[in-house]
Amino acid sequence: MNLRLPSETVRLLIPALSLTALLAAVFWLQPRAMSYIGLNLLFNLAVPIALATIAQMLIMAVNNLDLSMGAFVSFVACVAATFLHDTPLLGWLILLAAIAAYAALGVIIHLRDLPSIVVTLGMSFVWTGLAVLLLPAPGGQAPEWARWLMTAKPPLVPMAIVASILIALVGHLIVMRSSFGVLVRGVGGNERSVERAGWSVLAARAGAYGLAGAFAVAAGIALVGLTTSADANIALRYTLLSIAGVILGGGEFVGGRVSPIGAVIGALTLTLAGSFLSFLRISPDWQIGAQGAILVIVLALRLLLNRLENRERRR
Amino acid sequence: MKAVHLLAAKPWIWSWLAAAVVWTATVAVTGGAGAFGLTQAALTFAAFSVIVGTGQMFVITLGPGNIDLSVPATMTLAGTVALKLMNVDNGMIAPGLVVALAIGIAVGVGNYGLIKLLRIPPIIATLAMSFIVQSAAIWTNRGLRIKPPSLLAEFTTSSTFAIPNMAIVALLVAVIAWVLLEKSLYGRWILAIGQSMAAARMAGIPVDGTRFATYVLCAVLAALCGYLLACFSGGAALNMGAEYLLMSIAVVVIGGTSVAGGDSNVPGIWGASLFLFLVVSMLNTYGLGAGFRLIMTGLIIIGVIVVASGRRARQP
Amino acid sequence: MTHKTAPAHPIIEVEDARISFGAVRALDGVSLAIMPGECVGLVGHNGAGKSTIVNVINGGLTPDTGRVASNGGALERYGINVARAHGVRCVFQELSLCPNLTVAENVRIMHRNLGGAGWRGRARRIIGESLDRIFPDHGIDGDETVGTLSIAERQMVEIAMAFSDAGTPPRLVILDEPTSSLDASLARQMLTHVRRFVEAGGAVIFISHILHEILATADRIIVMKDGRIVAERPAGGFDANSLFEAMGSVAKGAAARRQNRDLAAAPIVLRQTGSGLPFTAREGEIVGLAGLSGHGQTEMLLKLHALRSGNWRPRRDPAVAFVAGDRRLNGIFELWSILKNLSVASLGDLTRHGLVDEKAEEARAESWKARIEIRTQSMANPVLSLSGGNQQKVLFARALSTRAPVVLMDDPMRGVDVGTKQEVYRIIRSEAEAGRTFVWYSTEMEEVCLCDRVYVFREGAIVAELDGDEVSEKNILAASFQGAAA
Amino acid sequence: DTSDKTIALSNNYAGNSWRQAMLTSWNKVTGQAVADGVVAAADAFTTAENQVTEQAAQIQNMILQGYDAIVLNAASPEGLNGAVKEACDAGIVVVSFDGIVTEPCAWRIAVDFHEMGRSQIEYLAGRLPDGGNLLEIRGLAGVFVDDEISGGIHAGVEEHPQFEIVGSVHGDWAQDVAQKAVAGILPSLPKIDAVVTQGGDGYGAAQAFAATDREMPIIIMGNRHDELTWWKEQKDANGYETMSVSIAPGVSTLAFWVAQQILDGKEVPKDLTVPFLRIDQDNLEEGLANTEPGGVANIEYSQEDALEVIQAAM
Ligand SMILES: Nc1ncnc2c1ncn2[C@@H]1O[C@H](COP(=O)(O)OP(=O)(O)OP(=O)(O)O)[C@@H](O)[C@H]1O
Ligand SMILES: Nc1ncnc2c1ncn2[C@@H]1O[C@H](COP(=O)(O)OP(=O)(O)OP(=O)(O)O)[C@@H](O)[C@H]1O
Ligand SMILES: [Mg+2]
Ligand SMILES: [Mg+2]
Repeated sequence: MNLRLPSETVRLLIPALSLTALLAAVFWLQPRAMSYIGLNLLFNLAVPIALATIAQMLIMAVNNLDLSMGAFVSFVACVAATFLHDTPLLGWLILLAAIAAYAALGVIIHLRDLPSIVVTLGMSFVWTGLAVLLLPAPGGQAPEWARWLMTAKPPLVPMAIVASILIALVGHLIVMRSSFGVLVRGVGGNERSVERAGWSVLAARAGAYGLAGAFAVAAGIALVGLTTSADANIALRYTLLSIAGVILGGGEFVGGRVSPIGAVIGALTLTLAGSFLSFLRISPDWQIGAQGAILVIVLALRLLLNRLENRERRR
Repeated sequence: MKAVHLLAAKPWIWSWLAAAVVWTATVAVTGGAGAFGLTQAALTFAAFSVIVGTGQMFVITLGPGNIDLSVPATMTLAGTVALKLMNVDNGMIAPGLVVALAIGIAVGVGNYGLIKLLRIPPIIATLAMSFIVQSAAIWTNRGLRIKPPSLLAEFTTSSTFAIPNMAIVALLVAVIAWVLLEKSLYGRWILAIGQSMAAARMAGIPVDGTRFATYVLCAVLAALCGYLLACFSGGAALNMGAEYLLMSIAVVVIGGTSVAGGDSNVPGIWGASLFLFLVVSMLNTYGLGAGFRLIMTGLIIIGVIVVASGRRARQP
Repeated sequence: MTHKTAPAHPIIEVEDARISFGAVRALDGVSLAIMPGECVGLVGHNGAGKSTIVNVINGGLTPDTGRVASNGGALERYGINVARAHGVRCVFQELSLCPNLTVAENVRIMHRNLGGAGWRGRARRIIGESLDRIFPDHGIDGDETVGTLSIAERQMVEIAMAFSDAGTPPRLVILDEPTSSLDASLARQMLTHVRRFVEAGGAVIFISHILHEILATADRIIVMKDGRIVAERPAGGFDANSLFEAMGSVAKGAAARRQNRDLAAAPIVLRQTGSGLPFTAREGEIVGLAGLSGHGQTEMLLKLHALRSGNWRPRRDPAVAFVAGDRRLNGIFELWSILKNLSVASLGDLTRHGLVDEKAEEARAESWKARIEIRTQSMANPVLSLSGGNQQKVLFARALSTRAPVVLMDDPMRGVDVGTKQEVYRIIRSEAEAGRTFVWYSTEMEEVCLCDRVYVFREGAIVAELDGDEVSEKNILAASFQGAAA
Repeated sequence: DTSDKTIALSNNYAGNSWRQAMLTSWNKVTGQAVADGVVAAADAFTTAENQVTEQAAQIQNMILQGYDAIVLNAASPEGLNGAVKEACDAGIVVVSFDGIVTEPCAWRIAVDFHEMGRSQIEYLAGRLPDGGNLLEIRGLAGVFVDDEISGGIHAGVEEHPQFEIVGSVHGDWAQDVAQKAVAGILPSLPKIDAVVTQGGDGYGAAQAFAATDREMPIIIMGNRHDELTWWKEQKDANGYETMSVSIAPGVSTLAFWVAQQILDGKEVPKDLTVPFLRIDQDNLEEGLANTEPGGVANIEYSQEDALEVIQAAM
């Protein structure tokens, strides 16, 4: 009777169950996927998405939204495939500057109380523009070490799974366990009272943005490690994917309610949903629509479990 | 001090100012020669952004998280189906319009249905919906480009008293939107909901009905825009709405509507639409490459928003 | 709280502070000093400037002119962190925890110097100890998310947090209407702790509109009016009546329960069944909802409202109107003027062909402004320029201006000053006389005793119905605690 | 014998008439092939968005599903190399066409986009020996087809210095975007003698010019039905002359047959080329007649055509 799970755990339970259900369906449709290689093929492209989702989640934790995530990851991918490969030092400097630019964005948004949606919308043009300048046509080459990292074959568990768990763990430690994470989520929950406790909300927001930038940089590098080369539009989809991932993972747009583990699960779910569809062999006309349908189904599942959980709690 | 106050009270002023500056900078290149042509072109093309932007504005007014990402797909579906139905026959213009608007209504109903029944954030619900609608557009005519009826093509591309017909239609839409927002009961309701849904509910406002009507309105305006755009550009294409996704959001926010909801304004949409068209024209005119053009577009958007909004007086 | 030999210097001293918000002069030359070992009661009408002086003391607001000093030395660049370093803590009028964080994490936010490995455990311990000390049997766990706590529990956490010690011991705790969401027994526990804290050498500034609390707890009472201090005496120098007078409100005598009217013949306008006794309300009746706070009264009101208001279509004739207690959450529209806030619920009557008749709207707002004395120069001012109590009055006017035959009130007098309360009581009474029904949830016993009939709640259900002469503090308390024993 | 083999089409984009025509051709030709028992299956897959990452995932799924060959229209020439390599390692035949990949293990059926751009200037040099001002309409920035065609156009201008590109806009391969961009830049441009395009944007440009009082320049068309119709109208009315060039969407069927031949054990060189489909003043009527209303001029390939193409490359 007194089995009252902490709301944080419940928030995780739902996305985890959806992922499991989807995975079961995929295995049933395509038993070949149930292997080391199979799992890696299913999930390796989820790794950069998971990183981008964590980045988006950090921005959402401070009640902002980043519409430039995809453009920024594309830009990072272009830098990684050019400068980071040819002149690593310069490449790292550029990436550091990009992270600093993200932090600066947080500062501007806070100081002038700007709507983050608009600023990041503008930034998405800027990042795409820079990427087009770097790589007018697709090309470049991934740094050896990034390639190695993404294609490594650890024993027993495929790299994609290891990386996902690692990302979730690091995200959890930073966002849920550390003081900095508490501060960032506090800003999302009640900015005014955080300020009244004597914290610099400006610094917290800048920190959240900077950290998001760092995760997004990691996403770009991971992506290039997988694709071996880059183009200016390579990750434009990540903007919506990352938002959807956070939501699927139980996060919310406002109020600082986020979950890094959930976000990673959300990213994996989205990736898996795509595979599930292609295993279903739907007519090409409706393949795009089916992606919408699967999004709806997964969220409906979330609603259902939410309802059950609420009924449980009311008892 | 007083002037600053006046300006701050009217956030749309900035988008108009920016549009004027860019217009001047573009016209300056040719020594004033292209002024008329540029103005005409700007009015024509801004009209489409105004129509979709107005719908998006109503949705964004509903408060944080409210956004309609199905706008491009709705435009495409309405355009393709209407043109297929009309099949170059002038007698079918009215039925075509009715069908386009009906598609808008259907998409709006679907959008709010998903939001309400599944309780999912609008951004995800409308994204899912847009995939389905886009598939429907592909399925209905497989991307064939059917010409519009000649009367309609003529109407959409010509001018009355030197003002493009499209601009007149958009102006009409804007005036109706302004009356709705500023003077009507419905306008009060969406502004209230945008500030606090809970408070609106407690004040006896029919929250679901209002939100539902708003999502339908947005989709209907998108459908109308798709219908007109398809006729204007000589046929519907499957990717014709694509650029109106970011555009519809950008004109709303650059136009001074608060993305936090509950605070909107219609004139700003016109200013922002003109501005966004003129920026691209200006940068094209100055012969900048795509990269620079994108960067400049982005920086100008940020610049406008930085100038336009100061930090509100904070509560202690 | 280490007991020190009382130093002669005040903990905080404010000298001649002046603050204006635009045309409003919130503070007009206020000087006050808080000595260790005293509890200062601060009273005044809504908008008198109490919260403003509090914000000056805790460093959140810098006065336009004036000085802040501590321990005899003037403090340059006084700010939040300086104030906290001097042991100043504050419980604000509105709840100010982060609802998405756990109790322990909120402690981490409030105590900046708590960091380092293992802070979670320390935070849990600190808040646990403090809660145990102030509210024994609180039943709040340090790992619970604040959002899942009731308002009263959140208020308890905030109070406990202010009195907790994480490195810098609290020396001056400011309580700005802390009892407004606590029921009587919790309020008593808190006040007992205040006395303990003061006796041990700490200082407290205590703001409340519940005058007997102030009279019973404070050592010294400061009365503010229109941004100025108008009276300052030891608590013994005031009684309820003289305090009323000093505040500028004419003592109107304790509100007596109105004459029993026989309403048995009146038609029933509301009926609701739940897990306990059924709920009914008759035309012209004032029905009270009582019991310990957070036992389902608000939920009942929300349910009554939800079932009788159109969510999809507007109702031609509104069935119920609602007065919110938590005005930030479900009361005011922050971007709007006072005018629009007031008229929003009755717009249906002011509309022709779907368009709002703005002339009629203004006229109606002006009449209500006069009727319940909303303190503002113009109804076109933003609603946030009003003090908390005045915002609450606007919500009241909003509900009363509708044609709804039933008004639901969710502890609507939170933070309303005494004079205004009397005013509102009278209005309620005359409206009820005219046939309007009121369903009134209140945490103040005095208000509950004004009702014709009272339902007592316990654990989400109605456990008792008290009619006519049965309505008394004793019976209500008995009913509220009876359930616990059963 | 390939009757037990399965082939998949991985397509990165379906949002325009060209791609739709390509899918239709695929369905028509492979549907027949499956019915005839030439192959066991030939499924088409399209990604929701035109993105490398999505297509890479799609290819990985095809590997899991155990297809014997993947026919690929790639979102990027290099971005898919990782996934293509994995497919090759799994023993799958990969044939890329239109959007080709650089991974050496894959076959390529290439269109010389560079030449497609250059040939436009070549044609114009014949029409306008004295040269003139050009307006360039480009495609989607950052996509390699755009870069290739534009590169060809610029190379052509270098060869024929009497031409000058006085304005360049991005039309994103969409009629309405092209129309808008052209309308925006026109007021500030001098007289335009010709418009060079990337296909599909010619009609939009013509509309934009028609809205002004400028003289209609020579607009290179891109084989769309509406372009050809407009051209035909102009030709009949005032003898307007131009040319039209694009790649035939039916090239997907060529790729299908090539994949089938490889599965059959045939020795096929890694690099094949297909000519682009060009329509000139004299075969306009013919081209128009062969184009479905609202569609794109098209050629579908048979097994014999494929054998011929392979033979030619040997
Ligand atoms: N941020 C602000 N902007 C404008 N006016 C303000 C602001 N804060 C307070 N005021 C005004 O200053 C005056 C004092 O307000 P304050 O909140 O201190 O009153 P109070 O005594 O706490 O009243 P209550 O008992 O209702 O809480 C009021 O007239 C109020 O309207
Ligand atoms: N968005 C795109 N991304 C990648 N490649 C594209 C895109 N659009 C077109 N292409 C490629 O460009 C080439 C020419 O096709 P094009 O875009 O001109 O057709 P079209 O524009 O579809 O026709 P329409 O828009 O009139 O229906 C083809 O190789 C096609 O695959
Ligand atoms: Mg106050
Ligand atoms: Mg096109």
